[in-house]
Amino acid sequence: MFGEYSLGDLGAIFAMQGFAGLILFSVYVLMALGLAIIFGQMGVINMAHGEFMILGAYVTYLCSGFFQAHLPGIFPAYFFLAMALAFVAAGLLGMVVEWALIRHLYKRPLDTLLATWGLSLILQQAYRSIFGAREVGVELPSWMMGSVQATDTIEIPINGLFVMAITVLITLAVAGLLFASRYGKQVRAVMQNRVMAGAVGIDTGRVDRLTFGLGCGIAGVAGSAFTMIGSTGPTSGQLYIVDTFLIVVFGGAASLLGTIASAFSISQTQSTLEFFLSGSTAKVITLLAVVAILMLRPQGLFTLKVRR
Amino acid sequence: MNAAILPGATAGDRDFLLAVEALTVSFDGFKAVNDVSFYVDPDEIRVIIGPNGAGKTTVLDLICGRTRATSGSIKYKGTELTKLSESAIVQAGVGRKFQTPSIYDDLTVFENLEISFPRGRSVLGALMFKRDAEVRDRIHEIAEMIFLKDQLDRRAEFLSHGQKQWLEIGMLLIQDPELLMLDEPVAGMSVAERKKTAELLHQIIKGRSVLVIEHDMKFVEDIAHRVTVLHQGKVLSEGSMERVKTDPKVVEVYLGH
Amino acid sequence: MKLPTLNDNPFMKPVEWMALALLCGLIFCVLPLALDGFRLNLVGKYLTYAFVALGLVICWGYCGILSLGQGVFFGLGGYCMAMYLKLEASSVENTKIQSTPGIPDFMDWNQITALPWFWAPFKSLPLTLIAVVLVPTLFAFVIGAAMFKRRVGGTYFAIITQAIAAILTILIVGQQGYTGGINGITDLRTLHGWDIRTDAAKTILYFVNGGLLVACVLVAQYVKRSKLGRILVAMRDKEDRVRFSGYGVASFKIFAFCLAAAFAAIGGAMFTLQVGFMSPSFVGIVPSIEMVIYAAVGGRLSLFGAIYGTLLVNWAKTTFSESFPELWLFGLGALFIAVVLAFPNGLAGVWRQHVEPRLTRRPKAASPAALPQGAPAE
Amino acid sequence: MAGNERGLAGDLGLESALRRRLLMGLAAVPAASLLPRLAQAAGPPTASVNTTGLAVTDTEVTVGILHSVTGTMAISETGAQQAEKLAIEEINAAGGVLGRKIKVIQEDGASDWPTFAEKAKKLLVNDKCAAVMGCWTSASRKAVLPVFEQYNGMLYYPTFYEGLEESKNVIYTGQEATQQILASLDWVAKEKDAKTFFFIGSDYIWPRTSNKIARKHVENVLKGKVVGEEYFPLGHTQFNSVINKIKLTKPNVIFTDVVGGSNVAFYKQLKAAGIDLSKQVLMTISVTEDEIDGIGGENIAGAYACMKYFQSLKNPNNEKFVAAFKKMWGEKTVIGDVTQAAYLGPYLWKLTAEKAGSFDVDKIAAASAGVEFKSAPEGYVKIHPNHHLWSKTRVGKALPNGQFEVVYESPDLIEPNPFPKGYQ
Repeated sequence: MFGEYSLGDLGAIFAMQGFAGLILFSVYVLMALGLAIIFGQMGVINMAHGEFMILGAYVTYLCSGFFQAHLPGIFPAYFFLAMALAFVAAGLLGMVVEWALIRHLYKRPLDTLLATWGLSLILQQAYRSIFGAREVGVELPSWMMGSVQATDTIEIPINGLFVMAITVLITLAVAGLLFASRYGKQVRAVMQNRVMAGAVGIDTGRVDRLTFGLGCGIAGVAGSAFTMIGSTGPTSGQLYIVDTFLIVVFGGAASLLGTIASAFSISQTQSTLEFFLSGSTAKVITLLAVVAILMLRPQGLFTLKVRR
Repeated sequence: MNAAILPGATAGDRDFLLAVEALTVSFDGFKAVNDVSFYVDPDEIRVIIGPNGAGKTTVLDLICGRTRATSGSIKYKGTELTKLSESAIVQAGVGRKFQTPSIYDDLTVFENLEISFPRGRSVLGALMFKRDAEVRDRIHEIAEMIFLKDQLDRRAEFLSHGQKQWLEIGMLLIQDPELLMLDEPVAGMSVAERKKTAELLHQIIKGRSVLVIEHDMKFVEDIAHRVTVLHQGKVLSEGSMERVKTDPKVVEVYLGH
Repeated sequence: MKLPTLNDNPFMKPVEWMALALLCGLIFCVLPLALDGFRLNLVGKYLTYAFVALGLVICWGYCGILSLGQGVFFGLGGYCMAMYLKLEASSVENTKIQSTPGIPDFMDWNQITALPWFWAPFKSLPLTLIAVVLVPTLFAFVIGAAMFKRRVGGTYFAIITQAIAAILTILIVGQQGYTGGINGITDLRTLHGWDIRTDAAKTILYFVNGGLLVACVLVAQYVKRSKLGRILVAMRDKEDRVRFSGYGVASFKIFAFCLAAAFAAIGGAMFTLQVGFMSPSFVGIVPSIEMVIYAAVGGRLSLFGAIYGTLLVNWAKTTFSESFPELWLFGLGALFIAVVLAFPNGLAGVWRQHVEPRLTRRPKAASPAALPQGAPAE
Repeated sequence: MAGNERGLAGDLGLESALRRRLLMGLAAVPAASLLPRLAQAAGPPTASVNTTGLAVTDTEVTVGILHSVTGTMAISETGAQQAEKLAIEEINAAGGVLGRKIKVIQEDGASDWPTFAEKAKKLLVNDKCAAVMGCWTSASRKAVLPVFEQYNGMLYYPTFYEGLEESKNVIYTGQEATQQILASLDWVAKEKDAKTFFFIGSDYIWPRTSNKIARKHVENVLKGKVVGEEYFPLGHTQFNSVINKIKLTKPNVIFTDVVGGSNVAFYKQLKAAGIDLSKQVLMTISVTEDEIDGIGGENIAGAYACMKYFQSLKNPNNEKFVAAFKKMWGEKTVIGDVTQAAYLGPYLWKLTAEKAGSFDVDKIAAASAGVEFKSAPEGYVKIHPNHHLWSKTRVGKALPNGQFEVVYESPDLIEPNPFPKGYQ
């Protein structure tokens, strides 16, 4: 199939294809990171994760409208503020949800699944009532659109670079928070032994609430970042949920590194397959491969062998 | 080395009911059980003692197939157990009681015992299983033995801790295993219950071998034929209670304080 | 009055016989008399979901396996039936305007010139009826064997079954030449020459559906009161204990999962017959999770509850969506949350806690000696 | 700005029951004021216009509207039902049909195909609607078609679709695939000297059928070449790989029929990847003014769309229609191809009923062929004996403000041909 193209062309295409895979990878990591914290660390299946992402996207949409109308001068930079607001909004909603719903269900993971699914329906309808059934477009500052001409034939989309940069930053921040801070130690202590952690004076309720809020907040940022490449509608969130869960499970639920590795392998597989096959087929094959591997190796890619 | 201290171990594996040889398991490099060998005779009561973390429970886990050995062999009546599934090991005649009482809270005492009745263990068998006179008689017999005769209709959830332990022992008895493994059967029991349990154990060991993990030395002295001491995953000492008690190594790590 | 007595293990307790009689009365007398043909057909459609809910009671309620992919089995059963009906509707005469007459219209549109091999068996009604149950059950067996033998359960199982539902949907939609794509298999007309579109046929199908449902209830009841049913409960409680009582735990889980799949498949086939088409929108995640809520509302441990739960949720859905379509999603969402937080045992739990004691109080008043039931003996 | 959308959603949303009552109320007011004139005009007696037991009284005739108000398709179906309500209101204000006011019963298909079938049956069997305006997706139409045929109802279906269907009980007011596609392909081949095409579509029957017809036309008639054909699941949001393929194959024309939310992702990523639509020709058959709302005009400016209708059409009919639509539904609303086609439904039905002198479905079905609607916003349309419409095809160029500039209009009405020979 490549007979007709020059070697230079092919090289450029493969470079760009690799880059496309990296963008997909960033997207997956952003989606999965919040879930990995909530599911991996807390054991809660949050089916409303997609809706938290969409909340972030809507916050960005509102910001873009506000800045265009009232503060056009700093419009080029509004996106950063929008992301921060998305984090806060989704995080706060997450904490409310944890307090009202999740904390009653820690011992019943399957029930969190049903309850959060109900929550996702409510949120979807709320978005529809507030923002309308139509998809909304977010106006981006012009510097974010377009591409960098790397060579004659290789063009790198700026929004892709931006998403990747954000992914790296957030991943580092999360890793720092979980593995280097006092809060991170508390989180890990609570996850390993709730009773003991409580006994040594950690406010486990607060840690739970913050952790859930953090996961949701990251989802909000992811949603905000997605407005650059995707669409925002009341039901957009549902599209992501299966992919996201598979990434987390495939990575081995408790491991942050695993989530990243899993996002990387899935995104590269999918983007490579997409290039050789049609989009639908690539998706089916990728998902099937993941499910098949999970059937053979249920613990996922990265897990510690532990004494049961 | 082990063979030397075992009287009568001359005719090879077949005379032992259970032969554990060079058993090792490691979790991420940590050897929880390290080159452990011991042999259990038919009708013998063997007690395994040792400080916390010595690998006692892991040894039982290995024998009943809950944990897979990294290396070594476990032969039960000449059959290699390390390759068998848990249910096959049970069906071969090995019964196991867990450290915390492991019974079915949502079922009645009767139903708890019935499930352990060794018939209808396949899917089809369970579907076709009939609660006939044989089953009922056997359950009544066992219930009598484990002091729960008038509790048969109660949901197991509402039993006292000691009763739950007995129920689990009863669930093993009804399987009629040749090798019975008990993990701390008297832990958390009142003195009276403890006495009753010892009585129960004496009664049920007839015609079978028993492998017990226990911390209560008085209880151990009371029942043990022989004792194996584990320390840091290895066999530290083995022999009669008298002999083990005087073994300086054992005194140092375990009994001395 | 001592319940349950250990010496007898009756097929059904008197209360359950009563519930069965009530259900039969409702399905076979009250509803057909009270509703017009259109509404009755709707109830028939709801009852096909009740098959799925029934399976979930066994598989989720009793065995503790939550499958979020029951739509897969419902869909496979429905598709098997639809393939037969479609072939019958695609006789050479009916399709003579096509470039290849005698094959389903959507194949013709996709330049397929010969019937694909896996469609061939569906020319025969007996083979179809076998396939309706066998194909989904085998599929469930493969999934179950792969997962349960490796001790995958709980949340992982839920997520993986959900992924399977997603994959199958994309696959069906993508292979439209073989499956009818997103439109599904439509325009089904006759079953072995019998026109299923007439009002009389719909009424007959409603009764057949009801009969099959009652049959499935009886099968489920048999399983539930057999030793196998108690093993399922025991496994949900202490899986290791069951394993070390000499049972192959995986096989029991596979059995429960396959049974649920078979029920769902029968429901799917009846759905196709009554509604007249099958489409991938029943295979996906959303319907699969909705089906779980039917069982949850009815009571995940109650066979009869599951059926009433299905009827109630769907009735509410139809009523709400006729007058307040937007409120419906809020209502459904709230229902999920309420059922989890406040009524984990659903309608059946409410019945047992609040209604049954009142019903039994009367005889108690007559004979004060009777013991209150269900009270723990402590 | 969001407030306006909120109002719109409110109309469809929370108060739809209320709105229905309001609409009926609205219908009632002019009815009273027009009563003397009606009495003079005196519609024919009910017994003569309704011999099959439809819901027709001396003063009223019932019509159903069946679209998704909830679920994923609510996004698309909003415009269609707005247009239908507008047309019905106008018809009522002008005296109704055969001297009778149109009473509307609206049902929600909830984006769920069996629900569509269920509600269609309700509208026909319980409500005895004389006609139903409704459906959007092919799947929903396929689901209701047997119902309409069995209970002998009349459906006016507004969406451009894949063809391969013809029914006595359906009037297709949108274009079938050949009408929409062929003329525009000819145009792009001639004007842009296009030889190579790259097809991208959502993975379901309409894009696949449309692309099949387009491919045959490109290969057999235009003697060009299709250098790629790709399908993505509905809702897909990652198009970077296919964009790379486009870069590799360098087609003269990107021909797309991606639908729904995927469009937003597709055009944003296309732009970000440096594909400049003012240089690269892109022809879409799936993006109307409605979709541009979500995509953002600046992301798609320069692309070509082929449709039979654009909001910017310059003719008196359309100017009147656009003004009336905005008056009823708000200044910010946009009108796409399907919305206009939906507007035709009630009018075509009215004209047909008047031609037939009856509401009976059989008579309407028989009288439909040849019915002309001269004041359609898109211009003159006529019903073909195969129940599709004769209509023109136009090519529009997307502008940054979200509107299209019409750059080409077929000289004649194009004959609908749902079973095109040589394209199957």
